[in-house]
Amino acid sequence: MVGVTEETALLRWIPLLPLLTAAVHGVMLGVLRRSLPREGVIALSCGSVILSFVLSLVAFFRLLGLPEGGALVDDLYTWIGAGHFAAEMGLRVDALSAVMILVVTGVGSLIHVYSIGYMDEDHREDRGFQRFFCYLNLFTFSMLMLVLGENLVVLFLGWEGVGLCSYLLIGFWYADRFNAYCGAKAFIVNRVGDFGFLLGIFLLFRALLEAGTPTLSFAGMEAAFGAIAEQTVQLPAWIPGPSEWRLPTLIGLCLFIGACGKSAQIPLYVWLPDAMAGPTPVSALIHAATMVTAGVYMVCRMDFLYAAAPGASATVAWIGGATALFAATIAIAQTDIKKVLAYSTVSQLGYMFLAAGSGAYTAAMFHLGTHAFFKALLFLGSGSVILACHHEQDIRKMGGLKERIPRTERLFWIGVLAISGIPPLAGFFSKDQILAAAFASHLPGHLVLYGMGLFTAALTAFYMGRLHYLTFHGECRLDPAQRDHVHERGPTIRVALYVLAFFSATAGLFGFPEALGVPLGVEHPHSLWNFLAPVLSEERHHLDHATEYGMMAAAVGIAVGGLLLARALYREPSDLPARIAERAGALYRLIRDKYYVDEIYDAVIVRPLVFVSDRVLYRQVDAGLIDGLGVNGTARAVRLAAAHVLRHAHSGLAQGYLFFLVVGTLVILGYLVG
Amino acid sequence: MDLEVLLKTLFIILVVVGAFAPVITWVERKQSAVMQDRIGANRADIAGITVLGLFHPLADVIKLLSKEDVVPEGAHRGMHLVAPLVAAIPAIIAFAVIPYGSSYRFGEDTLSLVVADIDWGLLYVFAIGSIATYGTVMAGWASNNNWSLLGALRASAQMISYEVTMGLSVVGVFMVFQTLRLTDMAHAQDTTFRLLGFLEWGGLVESLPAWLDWIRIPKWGIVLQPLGFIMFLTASMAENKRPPFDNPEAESELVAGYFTEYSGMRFGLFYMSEFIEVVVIGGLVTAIFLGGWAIPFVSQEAFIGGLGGVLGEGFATLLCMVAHVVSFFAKVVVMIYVQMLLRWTLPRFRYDQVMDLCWKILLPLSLANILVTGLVLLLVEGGAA
Amino acid sequence: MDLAHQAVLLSGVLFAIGTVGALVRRNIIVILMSIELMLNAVNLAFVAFSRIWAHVDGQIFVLMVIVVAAAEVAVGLGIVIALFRNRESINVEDASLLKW
Amino acid sequence: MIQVLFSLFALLAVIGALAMVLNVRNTIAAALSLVVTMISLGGIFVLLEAHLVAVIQIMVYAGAIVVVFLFVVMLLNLRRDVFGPSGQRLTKALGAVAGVWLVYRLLVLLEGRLPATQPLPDGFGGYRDVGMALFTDFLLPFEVTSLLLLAAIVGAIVLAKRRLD
Repeated sequence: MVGVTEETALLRWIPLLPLLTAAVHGVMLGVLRRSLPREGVIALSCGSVILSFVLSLVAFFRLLGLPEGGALVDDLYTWIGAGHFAAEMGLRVDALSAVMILVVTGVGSLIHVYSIGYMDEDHREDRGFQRFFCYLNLFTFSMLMLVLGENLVVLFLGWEGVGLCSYLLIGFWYADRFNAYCGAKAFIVNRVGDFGFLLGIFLLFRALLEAGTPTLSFAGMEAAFGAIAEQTVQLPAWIPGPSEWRLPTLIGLCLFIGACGKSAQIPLYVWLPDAMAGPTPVSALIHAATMVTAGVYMVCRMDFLYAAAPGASATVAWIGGATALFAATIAIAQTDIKKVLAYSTVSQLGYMFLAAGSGAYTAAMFHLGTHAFFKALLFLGSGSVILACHHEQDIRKMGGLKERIPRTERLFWIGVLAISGIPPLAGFFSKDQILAAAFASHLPGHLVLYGMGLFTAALTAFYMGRLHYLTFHGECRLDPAQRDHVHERGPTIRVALYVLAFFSATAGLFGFPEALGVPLGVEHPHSLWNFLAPVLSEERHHLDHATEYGMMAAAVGIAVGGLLLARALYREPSDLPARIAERAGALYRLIRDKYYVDEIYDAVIVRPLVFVSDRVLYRQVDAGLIDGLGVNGTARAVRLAAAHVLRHAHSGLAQGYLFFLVVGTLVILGYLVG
Repeated sequence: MDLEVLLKTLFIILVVVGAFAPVITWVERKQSAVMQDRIGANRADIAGITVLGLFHPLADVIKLLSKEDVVPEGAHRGMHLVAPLVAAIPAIIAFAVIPYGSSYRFGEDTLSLVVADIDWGLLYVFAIGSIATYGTVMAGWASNNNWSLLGALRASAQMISYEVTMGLSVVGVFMVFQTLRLTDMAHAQDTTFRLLGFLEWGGLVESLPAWLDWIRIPKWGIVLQPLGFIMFLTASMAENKRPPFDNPEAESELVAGYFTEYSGMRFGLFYMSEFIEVVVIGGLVTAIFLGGWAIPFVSQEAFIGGLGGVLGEGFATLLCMVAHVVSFFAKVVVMIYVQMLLRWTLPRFRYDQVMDLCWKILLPLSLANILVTGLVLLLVEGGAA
Repeated sequence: MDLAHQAVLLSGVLFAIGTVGALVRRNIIVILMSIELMLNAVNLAFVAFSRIWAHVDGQIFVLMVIVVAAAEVAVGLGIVIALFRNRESINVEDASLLKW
Repeated sequence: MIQVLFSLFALLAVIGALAMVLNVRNTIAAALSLVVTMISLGGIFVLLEAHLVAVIQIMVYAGAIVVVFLFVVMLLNLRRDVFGPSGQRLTKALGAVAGVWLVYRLLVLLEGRLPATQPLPDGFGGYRDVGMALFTDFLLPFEVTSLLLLAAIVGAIVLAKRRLD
């Protein structure tokens, strides 16, 4: 992150606008207890987000204007200052965060627009419409803080903010207890991750402090990191595992725990599928496009650290790869349209971490961007399907919607192709580069990783195909009552879909690979690379074009294969899938029930925890010790004292009090006079 | 020096207590007679000579002196005896600061016709006036009598209330004349100003034609503070508990109010103190609003300068002094007459009306008056004032 | 011993008298009056010191004290009237009940 | 001359105060003896060159505050102050002791510790001088006290009003 920086007050407005609108809504709802008219809400919220998108564009172009590796900065004030520690409330836009804010505000504003149509029913119910947009704006603000923060603390602020908003939005329809429960689950699981994240920050700061450069700003850290890159730390004995650790590795791992929480990686992915309880736009924005990619962003942001910590990088890559495969397998057998998408999100995130772990940060960011587009497209498409079927989400009950909602079907299909990696759609390029990176990286067992990635690609194509065919083809399995009311929804919904579809189709061109570009006579076609390269400390793998062609061919072939298989199985209604499931038996049940992970967690972690905190912490410590002895005990003691001693002083005779007053005065006077 | 003060004091007491008060009692009767179409006081005669009943005051004095001085049963004797003095004395000593003439140079030493020329003279008057309350209160309480008590209650409440408005109503005058010293006020009023000067100040005309300069009016308080004048007169009359503000001694309700139980010379003292206060009010109003001793259009310098050439400095000054004293007391007489007029014209207010007048009308008005005066002073910056 | 110093002593004496009055009398009105006396003593002290230092601030404080005294009397006597209305008495010991 | 006047006023003040405290028969008389104290204090203020304060003292204390006291006593028609000093011997004795001791300490404290009196600037203590200070350096306290007065007025009305409706 070397290079010229330009001071500008422009940046502060990008996050501020959504915050302000959120505040307005908050005041209206919380204080005045009355809601704006629907149009007002729309104007405020969508307006603010779109405006900050425009501002982001401005910032982006101003950044292009700067020489390579430049950055726009906006220091507002010192947020926290304590001793050596000082956290500036500062914003910074360099290439990396520029990409992020464009994605966040761009997709964000699209989804805001979409929500107008989607949340239409809610605006008459307890001011839900405004409440929804309030949360949504708050989320946009937090996310922007996350990506704009010029130091880890501001990033953490946004990190927590998005967690909160995701909690609020998952449980948006809190009337249904299950939704509230899902929100709580997401929140708690994230807390686990955040704990690790905090530990990482603390470790890092401590090390830097001892190195004499107490700072948490990314620029400063990168500059000062060399000093501590080779240090080792001694863990206390009671912690299992080796006690001697390389500092960067340890920090990297801690931070990665946080990333696991946010970005739903093994072992902390369990909240994301349940997060589908929230409204579909939320799933699209928070749980596909932006928030869950925060972990990836963070890893790329701390690239200097991970570059210095091969152990950590390897872990990242392996966990990413494992997650990708694992989630993909689960996705095969899901029947809830949003659940399928959720698991596919998890697995795509796995891809990103695989890339980041194998040092291909550009590829990770690239896939992050493309994924944002097509996954948002898919979610919004599914949302439009769900609306059309009156909140029916079970794909077994759908089918044959092609005739009834053709536009949605077509757009959805684009999304499917894109995610399956069919050229020339976006997914192909990004996924291909990830695979290439995995293939070419020097990680232990990188070929295995490559294989996993490839296989995952096949699975992806398959379950996406399955999803599409089950939903839109075959004859309709909706009950006759609903069947006739299935129809497309309003323009606001469609607009968002069109735009997203366009980008899902074309976004790949930003990362046009050398191997294809050079023959076409384009020098350095990979524009994203050119853009990010000065920011990211990434060494480029060099594969000869032949291998690249081969890999591309393999990827495309396997994707097509997956789609064809899905087509064969699910296009026309047949009992084939059922029989296969029959045959697979235990395995099928295993993946259908998501490897019983939730149940295992429940048994191993949740129940003991609940037991301890209820029986011991609550009933004994809190109720018994603190409340009983501490609070009530004190009160009782005071009461006794008052009843038997102070009562006599409290005679009610004004002159008695006056007397004490005078005596006191005399005592003081006597003391003064001596 | 001390002798001078003594002489001045004597002069005042003689004029006010010896001359004015008795005459006023006569005037009051006569005027009521005139206004009620009666012949009025004309019986008292010495060897058949009744000079318009001018002997009646004398008769009154003799009667009051010769009457028995009763202290009723169960009364608080000491207080009952002291009360009339407490009522009467402040009324007299209030005159100490009122200038009945300018200060004149006779050769080396100067003679200024005021007993005590103190810087905060007006405040002194108010302080004294506030003490006057006690006379009535003591009287009402001491004479063990419910009418007296009620009278005292009313009197105390009424006097406290009007104290406030009285003070506020003259603040405007302070602001205009920039002083609390009554002699300075009188001096400040010893000039005139061009009636149409405001045109010039307002920039309506470049400069007035010379002949218009002759249209001048004396720069008196009543001209600069008309509202203040009205309010001050009203408040001070209410302070004096005379009709139409005589609720504390409302005959129809409380027999004679706080001095029901008084007789003889003590009653006379109350009676006197009222009339003395009438004179005091006249003097105050004159000093504050009517230019004091000033003779309209003829300032002291003009007077002495004009006659000095002919009659010689000293004699001219003497003449001027006499003229000033005369003009002062003439104005006082006018003010007394005005009070009499009101006293016999207006019916008695109801008690609540009295209070409303004080708190709901006079107080806001006086505050507004202060505000407006301040604004004007800011605008003009002493131009017209 | 010059005037101002005597005045300070006098203020001490008056203050003490006021204190004793407020302590020993039971008539609420008299107690209030004693408090007024104490305030007056304080005023005297202020004036005396303002004389000693030849500085006018003390007199400003006196004015403030007078305002406070006026307010205190207004409220205090209001309370007295309310009390008398309820208790038919102005004996401070009849007001020793801590709740109504 | 001034010394004589001062002694006279001081004597009057002390006598008035004592009379006020010791008069257990007649509240009105007590109030009136308080007035004596007030007025003589006013006189002392004049001797101490605090003219404005002196006048205000007399106008407000003697002219308003004590009158209000009298007003209330008469309103409640307390003919006789039926009860003497506090029945609690202890309080009484201690109070007296405290008072005496307080005076004693003060005398000890002040004895010869007071700084010498400064020479006066002319116009000291006049309404111009005090007013200038009051409306420039002390403007904020002045405004605040006005608020205090307002609050007191409202409070008094609320307390004394029979029914609030």
